[in-house]
Amino acid sequence: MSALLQADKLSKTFHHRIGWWQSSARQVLCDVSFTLEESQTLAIMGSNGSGKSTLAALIAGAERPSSGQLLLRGTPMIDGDYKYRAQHIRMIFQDSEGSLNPNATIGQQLEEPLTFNTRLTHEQRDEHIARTLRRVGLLDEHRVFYPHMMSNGQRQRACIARAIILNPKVLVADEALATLDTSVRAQIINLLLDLQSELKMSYILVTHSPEIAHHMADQIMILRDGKVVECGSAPQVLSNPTSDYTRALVSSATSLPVEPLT
Amino acid sequence: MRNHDLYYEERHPSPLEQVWIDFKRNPLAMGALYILCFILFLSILGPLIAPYGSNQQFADSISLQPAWSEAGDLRFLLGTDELGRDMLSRLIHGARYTFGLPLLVVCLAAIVGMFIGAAAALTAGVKSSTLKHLLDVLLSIPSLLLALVIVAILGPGLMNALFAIGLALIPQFLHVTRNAVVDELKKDYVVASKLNGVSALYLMVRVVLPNSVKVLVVQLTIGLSAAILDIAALGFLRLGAQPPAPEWGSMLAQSLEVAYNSPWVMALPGLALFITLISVNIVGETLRSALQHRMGR
Amino acid sequence: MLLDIRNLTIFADTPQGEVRVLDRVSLQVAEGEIHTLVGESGSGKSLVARAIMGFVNSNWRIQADRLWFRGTDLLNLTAKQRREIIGVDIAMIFQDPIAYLDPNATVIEQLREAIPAADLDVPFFQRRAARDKYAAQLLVRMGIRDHQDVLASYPFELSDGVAQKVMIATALAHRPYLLIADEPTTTMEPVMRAQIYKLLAQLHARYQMSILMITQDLATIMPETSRITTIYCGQVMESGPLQSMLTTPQHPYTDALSYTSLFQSERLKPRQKLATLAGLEPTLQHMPIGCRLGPRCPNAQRKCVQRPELEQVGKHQLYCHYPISVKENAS
Amino acid sequence: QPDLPASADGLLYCSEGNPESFNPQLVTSGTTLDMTAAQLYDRLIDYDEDEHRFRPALAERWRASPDGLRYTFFLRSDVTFHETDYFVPSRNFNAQDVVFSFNRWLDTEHPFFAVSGGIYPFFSATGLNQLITRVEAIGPHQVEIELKEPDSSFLATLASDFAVILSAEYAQQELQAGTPELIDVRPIGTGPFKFGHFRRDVAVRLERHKDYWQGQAQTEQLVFRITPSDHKRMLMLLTRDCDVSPYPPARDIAWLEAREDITLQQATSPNTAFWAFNTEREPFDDPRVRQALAHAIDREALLRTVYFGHATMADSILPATSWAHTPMSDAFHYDPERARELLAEAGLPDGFTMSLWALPVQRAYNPNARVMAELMQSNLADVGVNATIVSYEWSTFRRHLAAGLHDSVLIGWSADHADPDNFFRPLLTCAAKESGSNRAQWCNPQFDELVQAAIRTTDTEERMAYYALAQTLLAEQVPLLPLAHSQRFQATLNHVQGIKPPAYGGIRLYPAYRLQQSPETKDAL
Amino acid sequence: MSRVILRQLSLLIITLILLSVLSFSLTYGFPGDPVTNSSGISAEHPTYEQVRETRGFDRSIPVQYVRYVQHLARGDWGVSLQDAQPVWEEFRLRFPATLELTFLSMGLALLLGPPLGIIAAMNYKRPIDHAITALSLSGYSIPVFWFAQLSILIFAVVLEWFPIAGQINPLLDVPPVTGAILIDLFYADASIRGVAFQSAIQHLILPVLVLALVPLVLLIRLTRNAMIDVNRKKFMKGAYARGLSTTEVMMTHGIPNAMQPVTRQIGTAFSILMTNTLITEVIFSWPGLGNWLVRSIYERDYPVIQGGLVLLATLILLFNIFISLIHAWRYPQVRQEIYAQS
Ligand SMILES: Nc1ncnc2c1ncn2[C@@H]1O[C@H](COP(=O)(O)OP(=O)(O)OP(=O)(O)O)[C@@H](O)[C@H]1O
Ligand SMILES: Nc1ncnc2c1ncn2[C@@H]1O[C@H](COP(=O)(O)OP(=O)(O)OP(=O)(O)O)[C@@H](O)[C@H]1O
Ligand SMILES: [Mg+2]
Ligand SMILES: [Mg+2]
Repeated sequence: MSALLQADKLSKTFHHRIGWWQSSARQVLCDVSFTLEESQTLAIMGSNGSGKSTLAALIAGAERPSSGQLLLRGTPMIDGDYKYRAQHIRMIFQDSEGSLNPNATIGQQLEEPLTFNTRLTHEQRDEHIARTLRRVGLLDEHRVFYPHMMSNGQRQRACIARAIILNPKVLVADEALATLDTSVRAQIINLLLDLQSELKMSYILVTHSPEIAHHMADQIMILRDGKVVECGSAPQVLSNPTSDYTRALVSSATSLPVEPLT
Repeated sequence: MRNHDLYYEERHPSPLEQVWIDFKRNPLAMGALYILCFILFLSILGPLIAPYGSNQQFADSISLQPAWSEAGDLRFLLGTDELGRDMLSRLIHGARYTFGLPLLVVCLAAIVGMFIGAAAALTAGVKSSTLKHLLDVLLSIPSLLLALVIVAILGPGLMNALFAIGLALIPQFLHVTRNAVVDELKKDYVVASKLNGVSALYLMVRVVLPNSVKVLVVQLTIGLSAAILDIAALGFLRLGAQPPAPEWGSMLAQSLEVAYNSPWVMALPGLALFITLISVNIVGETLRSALQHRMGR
Repeated sequence: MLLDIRNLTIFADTPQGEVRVLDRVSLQVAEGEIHTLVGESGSGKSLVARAIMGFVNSNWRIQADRLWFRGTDLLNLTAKQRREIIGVDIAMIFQDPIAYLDPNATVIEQLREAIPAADLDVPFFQRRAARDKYAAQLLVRMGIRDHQDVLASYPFELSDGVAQKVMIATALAHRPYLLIADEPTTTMEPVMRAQIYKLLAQLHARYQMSILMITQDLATIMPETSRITTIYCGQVMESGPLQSMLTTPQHPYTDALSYTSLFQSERLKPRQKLATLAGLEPTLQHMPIGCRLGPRCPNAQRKCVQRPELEQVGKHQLYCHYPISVKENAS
Repeated sequence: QPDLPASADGLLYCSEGNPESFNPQLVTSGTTLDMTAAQLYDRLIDYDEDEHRFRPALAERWRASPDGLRYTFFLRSDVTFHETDYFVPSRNFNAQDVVFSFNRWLDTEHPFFAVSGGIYPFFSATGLNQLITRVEAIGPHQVEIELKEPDSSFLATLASDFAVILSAEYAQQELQAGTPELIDVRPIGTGPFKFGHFRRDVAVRLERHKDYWQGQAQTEQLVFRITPSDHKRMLMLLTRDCDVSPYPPARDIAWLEAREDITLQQATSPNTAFWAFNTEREPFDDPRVRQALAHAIDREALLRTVYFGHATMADSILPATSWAHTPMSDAFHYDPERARELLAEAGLPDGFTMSLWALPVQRAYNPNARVMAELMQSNLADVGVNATIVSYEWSTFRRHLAAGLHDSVLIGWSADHADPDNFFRPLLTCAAKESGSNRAQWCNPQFDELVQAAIRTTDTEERMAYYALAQTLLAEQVPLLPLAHSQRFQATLNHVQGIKPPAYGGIRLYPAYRLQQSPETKDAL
Repeated sequence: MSRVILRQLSLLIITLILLSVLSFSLTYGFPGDPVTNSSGISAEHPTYEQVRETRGFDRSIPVQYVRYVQHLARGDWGVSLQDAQPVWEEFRLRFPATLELTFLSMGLALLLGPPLGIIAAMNYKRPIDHAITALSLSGYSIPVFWFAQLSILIFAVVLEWFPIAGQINPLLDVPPVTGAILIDLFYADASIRGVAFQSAIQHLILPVLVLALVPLVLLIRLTRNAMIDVNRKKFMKGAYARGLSTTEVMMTHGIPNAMQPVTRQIGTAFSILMTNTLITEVIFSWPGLGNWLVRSIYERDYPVIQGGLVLLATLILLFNIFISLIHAWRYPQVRQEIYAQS
């Protein structure tokens, strides 16, 4: 059986207008391929501007690849078919505040994917929303909240709720943990780990933090200027980086002189 | 459907409601809003409550001073003009011309402008950039000048003036809507909604529109203030409402001939205009800051 | 003591009434040491820095037993006197360096302003040239090689890292005794962060400059730090030397911080559940009375509704009724 | 305001509009006449209003042949033309100039005839261009004019403001320079003032003609400020931006009179305000409709509201001061009932829609046509007629009127000279229709005949009879509804003296002078 | 910067072309004969056929357009239907008069507006701020034609401080060389120059004050809001942290940055001012473009309207482009944005 998700030479070129007629092309992703199995986590790392977000957007369907394709269980995905993709691949954004509609309650925003992608009745939808909210550690009453009334951590949970409400196979998170406080981040990491073991989801995590990669990822892919520099199992990439670039990325910022625990 | 609100004592206002709550806290703005409501009421029902007809002439009471002065007459609270017409009645009738009709025109212009603007925002590329340049031309010409040209084509008259002002306002709404929608479409939550597989109509109406309300409302108040001023200015230049229509601007124009001897005939329509405009501007300003505060970014 | 803060309290006027955004914060920075203030977002770290710098809003009320800087009580100074001190002897750098630079002035223009005339031993007509030279030197010292380009640039043309270096350069122009660094590297990627830390460490070593470093995460602490203070919801929790704070924290909050942050991920198994504090931070308007960690603290008991007094446990100073070691002893 | 240096001394006369031309021969509007006729030019003879007789001007004396067909004028020899930076006269005024001035509008072959459009409304309306058969210089200072038939109004016509004398020499100069039209733009005359400068919508500046044959004028310069709004003119009088303001608003007359620093003068000027119907258009071609409209108007109210009592109700086109006046009040009285009946008779029981043109400027005969129009609008509405008020800038208004684009118009007529003929021929004859001054576009052979007959005889009794018949005809046909005969008012600051509001034609500012210290009446009180 | 200039120039050219197309289309937009509409020569006029030919009305529309633009460029703007005067000649005298009024008012507004706005912002939420804000809000709401009339009545008629019409006392013989009175003074006779200057200033005060009001209050509001915004900006804190005094921070960072949004809006203020000039000229009998244009609209004098539109719109465009160039030159960030857009 083929892999859950397979990227086949994904490339992305942005065209950029200068002046009235000319335009300049800029390739930000170049032939990126990887495979992802069920319940696995792939961490994507790279320096600023290396194309991580672009790749995440391509996978989630927010952007269309210039060439290459994405195969879900061996079948290519059609670009622009949001409905199909929404059933299988979902995305969590970095900025939880920005990715929630400030003018709709959490309940309305959770209902949105259900109305457009399922045939559930109203009651069933309600039920489903309540269940999902509880699963991400929110209360049923949060459905009447507007995003601005919630804390950062609660909002990120709501985003996760929106992402998992359709039971997708793959969850793409673009630096979803970067701006969170440590304790909240730990809570969200726990939540993601729980969900993964419960629902057998696969994760694609875009992150700067080698610690998170170490803790959560099975595979790590290192991007540099849109090209894959290294891709392999997490322990291998983290402990034996093959290039200076990777080494700089995966070494902790500060190697604190911590005495080993007894 | 479950009514979630029943379960919680606290009702959670949406950002838009919050804007309204903020607005209500400002007594000056509320005062201004009441004034506007009153003027709106006058422009709808004015003819029914005005003591006399707008053009009813009292040959025996020409240029009477307002009732509170010694030479005044209680029958004519705000005095009469040089043809013996009751100023109060004329002002009441005039609300329709100077406030009601511009309001209507602004709303129509807003709807048209928003439609084209939204359409323009969705069709990026060459078409849209041509449109942008055309808009730049139109927007650099002040709306009154544009209205003047249109009146020049159509000829003076109230309807033509209204039409001209509407036409001159459309580009502004178009521009604002287009920018707002383009900005909005870049936001993460719109992308998120798109990824939810929602329909284009839903995206526009339920996601983009409520979040563009801020700029649209602000533009609406700006447009209303401009429309009122323009219709009055056209009336004043005798290019808009024609006598004897009691449009405040044209009343002002007519009153100039008697301004020295019966200053109230000149002062009153101007004052009415001023109060209306300042109310619109206060409401607009307060709304703007409330929106900024609540829906900022 | 270079900086000695005792029981700093800030009351802020909010629509819901007056709230204590800082509650009796005490903090000491010794001459020549790097002191790190750790706490989660909204815990009031920046407020401490602002109180020192005197950037206070009009709707705040500040009380303190002491706010001493090199023996002068900053609270007793007029605004002008205070500015003379903070402009010369204290400097501050920020999380978002580009935003803290005037977007419409070049780097050289802003550096020039920061260089005190007294430092330049030249007649006034040569001052400009001397300033420019000095500015260039400063940038070289920050490890910026193409300093001429950087000097001529506008802030938005700089990368975060370079901008932060420029900020440090402006801060250093006066040779301050104390540098307050408010999360200077939070938005940077690890490589850049390491560079900035290295730079700060060098400056510290070379000029014996004290640094009050503010950070959110124990994972991002400078190795040269000598003391750590943790702060939660405007209250200081614990303060102690680096090593023992990391290895044998006494306060449950410090303990939780060290577990939840992944800085010692080596000691965790992959996908192991992280120990976290339960619940969420309270909002400003609903602060718990007494120890504000109370509702989330694993050790909390009824006594915690009273604010604990300062206690010295080993090398640590802490505010806790039930420190970890005590609990262990009890059990 | 700063004190002016002596060189800038002068008189500010606030005028109601731009001059159409600087040659009175070409115009009929009082505004233009005020600025030009008596200021820049002289005529052969003048009419003395006080003594009611003709007075020598450029002609020292004149002689008519017994059959009334030949007039000889003996000209002055000491008259000089203006010397300006565009023309330096080489000789004094002589018979050549008179011949040129007459032939310009008499002789269609004349090189200057077609310059500036070739339309001489006054002369064609009065038929003078048909009447004169020959103008000839019979000596350097003698001119003979031959008429086709005797005309009792001939001398009056010559004394009117339109019969000015231009400089033949200057015309020649401009013709040679290839710019003949300039003679009407940069005029040269013999009058007390010479042309200085004209800026459209701002002012016309005239300078003193130092060698004026009657002695130089007292004021250095004369400035006509162009100010269309009467109200503004009055305010400018108060702010001393004007010294003289003609036609002050009627409603302001009472309190202007009361002011110490302003002199208000009035003259009984023979004029008539009327409402003319375009008889060429439906439904105004039907006399019954015109009669109906005449009965629909409450002229009492008009007098009160528009004239504030400073006018008398018109019961004929001729003012009551004229010896030929025949009252016809029955024909025009206010009777809306009768109006509706007449309309029904004419097949218009439901009324109709018409345009009501209101003249945009204030004239002696009508100080505020717009207000009048508004009042009439509501009168008309009472009988089911829906009138829309139309107004244009004065010159456009006149052009459109001449082209007959109106349904009806509120306008009037001020007499140019003392003869009653002036109210008939220029206004209502077929010739007037041709020349564009017949506002009713009315051409009635019977009427023309009556008027013509009245002219041919010099016997006053006989003429009176003819005019009575003509007025009766007008009362039946109602090509126009006479509304009012108004006083002509003029407001002057006290420190300006010597000006009289004229009864006929344009104002004469030659005698004006400024008191040395302007009297500070207000301070004195 | 050169790229910015180039870009703005190309924008200007395109905009002007669009404008000329718009204006040309009025030839057909106006009722009546297109030949008359664009040339002012009516069908009865002897030269009508010739004009028709030279303006290409016997040819296709594009040819007509090209001829129209050629005529525009040559200054042959047709003749006025009202008085048969060449439109361009009339503009030549009237336009400077309008410009004089506009620029003086704009100058006054620029001189007073920003300082008042800054004072208000520095006293945020204190009585001075409230007073200035109230003043600016009412100033913004007052219809200029009413305000002009009131000030005439009060300051000129009752108090007798100022004259109410024209540019100068017409007894002073100042020949209209340029049309702008303060310039024309230099061409006048030396003996009257001093008095004429006094008189001209007196005539200018009232209209300039009336006109300056709207841009003034606009600038006050803009500056105030911008200043309050800037005061909240982090870089201001950064500047204080550098040890600068309040005055230094305000002068070197606060005010220059606050002026950025203000500068961008000066163009808007100018177009509002332009509109108001049209109306105010009518009220003060100012012999400018507005006075004439308004009357021409009333008289349906199409050649004049067409020309006036082109002239006013071009002026406003040029001014806007001038402002955006200054903006881009002074504020490098804007330049960056322009690059990014292009
Ligand atoms: N819509 C776009 N149009 C043009 N260029 C783009 C666009 N989006 C991204 N880019 C460019 O593509 C490159 C890769 O961007 P991307 O956001 O994927 O980087 P990243 O690895 O996510 O960086 P970061 O760590 O800063 O988030 C960048 O140089 C960016 O400038
Ligand atoms: N101007 C203010 N008025 C009222 N409350 C304020 C104000 N500024 C900050 N606060 C509150 O004070 C608390 C502490 O803020 P502070 O900025 O010091 O947090 P911080 O620890 O620096 O957080 P971060 O890591 O996000 O910078 C926050 O809860 C904040 O809501
Ligand atoms: Mg990214
Ligand atoms: Mg902070």
